[in-house]
Amino acid sequence: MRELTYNEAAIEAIAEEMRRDPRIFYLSTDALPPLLREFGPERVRATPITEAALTGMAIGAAGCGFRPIVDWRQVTFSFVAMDQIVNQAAKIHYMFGGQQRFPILFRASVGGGGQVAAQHSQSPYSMFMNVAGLKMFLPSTPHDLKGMIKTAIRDNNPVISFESGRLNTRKGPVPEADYAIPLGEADIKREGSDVTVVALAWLVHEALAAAETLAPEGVSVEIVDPRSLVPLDAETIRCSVRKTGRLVIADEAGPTAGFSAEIAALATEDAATFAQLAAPPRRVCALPVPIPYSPVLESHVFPNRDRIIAAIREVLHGSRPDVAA
Amino acid sequence: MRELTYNEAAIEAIAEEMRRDPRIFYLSTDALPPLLREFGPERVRATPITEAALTGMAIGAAGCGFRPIVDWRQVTFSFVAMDQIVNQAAKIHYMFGGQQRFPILFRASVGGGGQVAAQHSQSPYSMFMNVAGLKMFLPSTPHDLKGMIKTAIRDNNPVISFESGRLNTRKGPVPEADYAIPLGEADIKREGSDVTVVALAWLVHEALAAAETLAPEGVSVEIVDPRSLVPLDAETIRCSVRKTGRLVIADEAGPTAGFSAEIAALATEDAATFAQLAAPPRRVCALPVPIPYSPVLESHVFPNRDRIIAAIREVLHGSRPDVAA
Amino acid sequence: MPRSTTALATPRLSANLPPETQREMLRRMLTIRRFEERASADYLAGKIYGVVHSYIGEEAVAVGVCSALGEGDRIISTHRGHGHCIAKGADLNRMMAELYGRRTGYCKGKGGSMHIADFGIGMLGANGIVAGGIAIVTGAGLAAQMERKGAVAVSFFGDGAANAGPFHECLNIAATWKLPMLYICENNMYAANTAAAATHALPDVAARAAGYGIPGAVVDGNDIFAVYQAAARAVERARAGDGPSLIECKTYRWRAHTERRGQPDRRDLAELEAWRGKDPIARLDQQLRAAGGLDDAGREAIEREVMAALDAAIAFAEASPFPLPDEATEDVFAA
Amino acid sequence: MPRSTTALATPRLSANLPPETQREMLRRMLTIRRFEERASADYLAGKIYGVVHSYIGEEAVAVGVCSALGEGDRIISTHRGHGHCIAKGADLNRMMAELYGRRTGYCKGKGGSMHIADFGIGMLGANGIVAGGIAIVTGAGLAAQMERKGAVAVSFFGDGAANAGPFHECLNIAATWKLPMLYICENNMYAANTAAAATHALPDVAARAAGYGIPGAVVDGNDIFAVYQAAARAVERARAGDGPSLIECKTYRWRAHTERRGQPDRRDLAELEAWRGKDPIARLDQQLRAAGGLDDAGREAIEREVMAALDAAIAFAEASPFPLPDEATEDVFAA
Ligand SMILES: Cc1ncc(C[n+]2csc(CCOP(=O)(O)OP(=O)(O)O)c2C)c(N)n1
Ligand SMILES: Cc1ncc(C[n+]2csc(CCOP(=O)(O)OP(=O)(O)O)c2C)c(N)n1
Ligand SMILES: [Mg+2]
Ligand SMILES: [Mg+2]
Repeated sequence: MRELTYNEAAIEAIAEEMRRDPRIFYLSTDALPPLLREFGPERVRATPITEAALTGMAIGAAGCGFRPIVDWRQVTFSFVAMDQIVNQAAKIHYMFGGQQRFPILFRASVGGGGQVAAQHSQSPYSMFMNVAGLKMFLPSTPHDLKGMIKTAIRDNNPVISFESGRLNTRKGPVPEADYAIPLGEADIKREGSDVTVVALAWLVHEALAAAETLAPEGVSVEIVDPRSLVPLDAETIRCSVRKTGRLVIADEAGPTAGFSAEIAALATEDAATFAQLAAPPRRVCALPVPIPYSPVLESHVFPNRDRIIAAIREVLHGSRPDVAA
Repeated sequence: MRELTYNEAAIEAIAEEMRRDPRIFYLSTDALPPLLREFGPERVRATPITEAALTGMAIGAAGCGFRPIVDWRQVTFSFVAMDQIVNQAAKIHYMFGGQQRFPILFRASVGGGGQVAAQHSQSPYSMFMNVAGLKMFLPSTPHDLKGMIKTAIRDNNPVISFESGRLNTRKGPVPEADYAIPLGEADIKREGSDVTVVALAWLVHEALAAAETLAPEGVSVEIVDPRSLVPLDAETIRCSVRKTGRLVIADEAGPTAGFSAEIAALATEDAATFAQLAAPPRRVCALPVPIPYSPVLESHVFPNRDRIIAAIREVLHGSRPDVAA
Repeated sequence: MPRSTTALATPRLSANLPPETQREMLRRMLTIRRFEERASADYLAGKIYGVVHSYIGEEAVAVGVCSALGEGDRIISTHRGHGHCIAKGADLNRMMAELYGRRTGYCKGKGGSMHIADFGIGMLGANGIVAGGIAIVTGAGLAAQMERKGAVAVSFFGDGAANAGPFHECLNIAATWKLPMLYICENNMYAANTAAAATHALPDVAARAAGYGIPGAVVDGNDIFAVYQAAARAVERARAGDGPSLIECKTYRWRAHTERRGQPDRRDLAELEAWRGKDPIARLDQQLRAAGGLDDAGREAIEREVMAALDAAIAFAEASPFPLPDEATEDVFAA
Repeated sequence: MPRSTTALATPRLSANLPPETQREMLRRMLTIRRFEERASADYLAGKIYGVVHSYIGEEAVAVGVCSALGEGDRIISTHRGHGHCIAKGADLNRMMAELYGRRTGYCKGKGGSMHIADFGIGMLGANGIVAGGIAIVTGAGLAAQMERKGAVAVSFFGDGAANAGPFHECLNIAATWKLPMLYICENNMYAANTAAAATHALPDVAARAAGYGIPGAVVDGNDIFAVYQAAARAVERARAGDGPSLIECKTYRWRAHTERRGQPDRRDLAELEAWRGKDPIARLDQQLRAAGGLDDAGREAIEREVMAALDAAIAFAEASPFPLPDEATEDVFAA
């Protein structure tokens, strides 16, 4: 199958949908050349640096029958638009009794690794997960990203496409034929029997590397990629944990009230899963600090395959008498 | 001991500190009459409706040696200031290598129950917890609120005082003598042996009512009030769970990646605590929806003493053979 | 007043408005006045929940502007939204039912006073966030421009909102893209308890229009003809593709910021009294009578009509069921 | 140019500036130029990480404004911050060490190019968020007003930032409270790849000043005397308690928005060439020579001095250790 980069897959998904539906237009502080060339400046608008206004305008245009895409670019810049996101976009359909649809795709690049320091290395998706009324996803492959963006653009609600900056130039197979991946379906990126690693985005790849390292030792790692954050496929995750009896969560974000905390909670609060859990769940996350600039410091802050391996070894030793893992 | 309302306790704490330290001034879109009367319009400023600017200005003034207080009023309005909170206030001390201190108190009223609908009934503190670099608390009594605001004002970092709107007019004993309550110390609001209820703010009082109801049945409920969200007193919570073997978390906020998820995670990921946990932890939270207006709908969305009681009964029946609870 | 910082001001057109149009304006203003009187009473009686912001005293702004609009035009409102809904033609029954928290309300009881919307008539909603609607309706202006049907979009906002970032971001975008927009600042001299004089560098918000190269006019917001004229000219300009206008309507609210027991109104009572003397409804009534377009009988007929519609709305609301608790989990997402 | 929308413009003062002051201005501009040349080279060589925004071409703005300031005055910068740091007197060693990610840097290696600050000299920091610094430095202006020591605060920001909400919120607050502020818009005609002409309703950001009742001036940002004069007048005004001024400096950046391999500069090359012809450093050099304040020897002496300081900074950075990994968990909170 032909290969595309993560970023190419996103652009291809958007271009295909824009060809299909003239109501789609694109707002961003920097017009993406490939889209601008094909669709022109009315549908691909270079705007002032006003993410708050762009977000609000998308809500209004959506309420009038259009299907806007707002590219916040770095998730960092979405914070100036937080009122429009939290107080308006997330609530407007509900608040108004469902009388109107607000189909909007928001794009936000997340993550670190580029030595661009605290402001430009953020992974705050759990902040958005906590807000009722927003759908969102964070895929780990070009294939998943393309399929989920297509679904999101066809969805009649605000949906946030979180995209991993670290993966932008990473290639992967992407079918030529049209396809879409539903939100709310986790994907098992590797089957295994000893431990479940729930990982997001770049850490899916780190987890795969960790699994390769551990395989020769006879440790069989199952890797679950939720892909979609809201809706979240709790059942696939719980199923895997019931099977392996052990849970490691790998996330580039910090742990506190993060995605990783939600996974630990939804796994342990489920009686059937709890009953099979042979060891305490482990979170492998960024240290709870702003992201520093110097490469020495930055690489120390982020999780990686080695920390995943260490966590897996830990949960394999922890064990509960009543559970035959 | 004399009694003050929750709100009076906050104002008294601020007034006492403002008398003590002339570097403290207060920014708000509505000048609070008692503070304005005593300290005048230079130190108690009625501002334009620009929470983003106020938040940024507080950072700048703090960096110049002042100790500003910014009253966002409803936490809802802090979302227009989110860039200044997340990208600036939380990171500036770290980003600049600790070269300057930024002592700021932010105040934000949280919670629902007043039929003011989705925008004005929010409890998004876990969104702030996820951001490294911010301290914050949410007390349940006038006594705790006064003591923690005093500590926060004397702290050399940005600290958010989340204050429960439901508790504003609730009275409680407050000593006349000067006192301060350190951040990061949970308070056991009721001792018990069968189940631990970790509750925040208004739900501490609902949990106390639930405990009263269950006592005659011989169910002994321990109620832990973290009070401080960052830093969070994990040890007191884990200790209590190790003792009771059962955990219920009661929070007015939604569950997803919420405070409640963090408590479930920090309790279960600790090996010693996990080993003593006899039943799956249970989250008693708001339904994951925007908060509706009509009283019928609103009261259905929020947790309460009855749901806490139901959750307690549930975890008392769930049980694990290897753990003698 | 009316004074003007730009070309917008024109000779009075009231003469050009047929009497029935003027009587309709009177009827709409009166509907708002009576609706708000009833809403305040029912709020204090505990039949309406949460918070209610009364529009009494400012009726000429909403009605004057909306009288210059067509069906395809869209507006957005603020936390003080009842007047704009009624002026744009919202159904009193569904409005009152929403305030009563009933499932027959505009928002099925989910929104309440601060969130009444009727997209069917181009009313894009009240909004609980100050300046929160400005960007949303600017998006409606962009939609109108892309639809190429000659529709315009109108942003109503207060003097307080005019100091907030979205005002600036959106006026610049609308001016740059020549969006068919009207920005209507309802300057009632206060943001809650805070006087505009203490938070604005200049007395006139309209003075900011020049910075974007768009017309900015100050009009007497209690003079419905002045408001109507300024709006009509701005609508003309917008439909012609010449871009947005900023119109500042000087007015005053008669009641406290919100309807709440024990919330003292910290404004100067003499000031309030003076403005009550400038009642926009009495003013139009007198002008109509002077022009022979209204007599006692005519006025009484309008009053009866308005009260009948209002009583019907109350009856409808009273008779409507509350939502079922489980409906709270519906409408989070659209299908 | 220089043209002015207000009272700010004055007869050229260059004559009044002693030659040594003018030579010091030249030295500072040259220091910025050489520092940026070296930063770009070292970035492409992989010795500097992340992202670097070059100030080359705009030196007269930072140096012209900071030459009008005193030690107690405070400034804030943008993502394009090296020039402002140097103009305010920052230590080249600690700047370069920060770019090199070393623990001896201004931020102990935690901040990098976008976050260099030196509160000791009143440099409140570069900032990675467009318009993110405007409110922070306005708080410094409020602090200065409350301190009553006659200090002023200066906000440097780009044309792109001038369209963002904080610009409006802060100019209104500063004007209303008469804060001792200078708002310096560095209009280099682009926000990254987006032309200001496509995002601004009017060509002059300074035209927005009138909406707040404050002076707004447009000056040639490549003419250090024009910048200095406008700034000096604004500083005078601020110290006198008459409030803020907005000064728009028309200039141009010579390099791409950021130093990055394979990032094409989408601007018109002829335009770039034309602006390279308006080099602010060559211009001051010529003016000084014409006035007899500089000769070849003098210029060479300055060059040597600048290069010596820069080489020392590089040597300091190279010799400085990287932080220890565990230092990543320090400095989250102040004691
Ligand atoms: C961002 C934000 N901050 C604060 C508030 C609280 N608040 C509600 S209405 C109001 C005053 C608004 O004044 P104005 O814009 O003049 O409208 P008016 O009430 O006078 O019609 C304030 C401060 C809010 N709703 N939103
Ligand atoms: C809120 C926000 N949105 C987007 C960006 C990405 N960004 C960084 S610099 C820049 C252009 C800034 O242009 P201008 O303000 O004119 O400053 P200049 O780079 O020209 O000096 C943009 C869009 C950002 N840093 N912050
Ligand atoms: Mg007002
Ligand atoms: Mg620029």
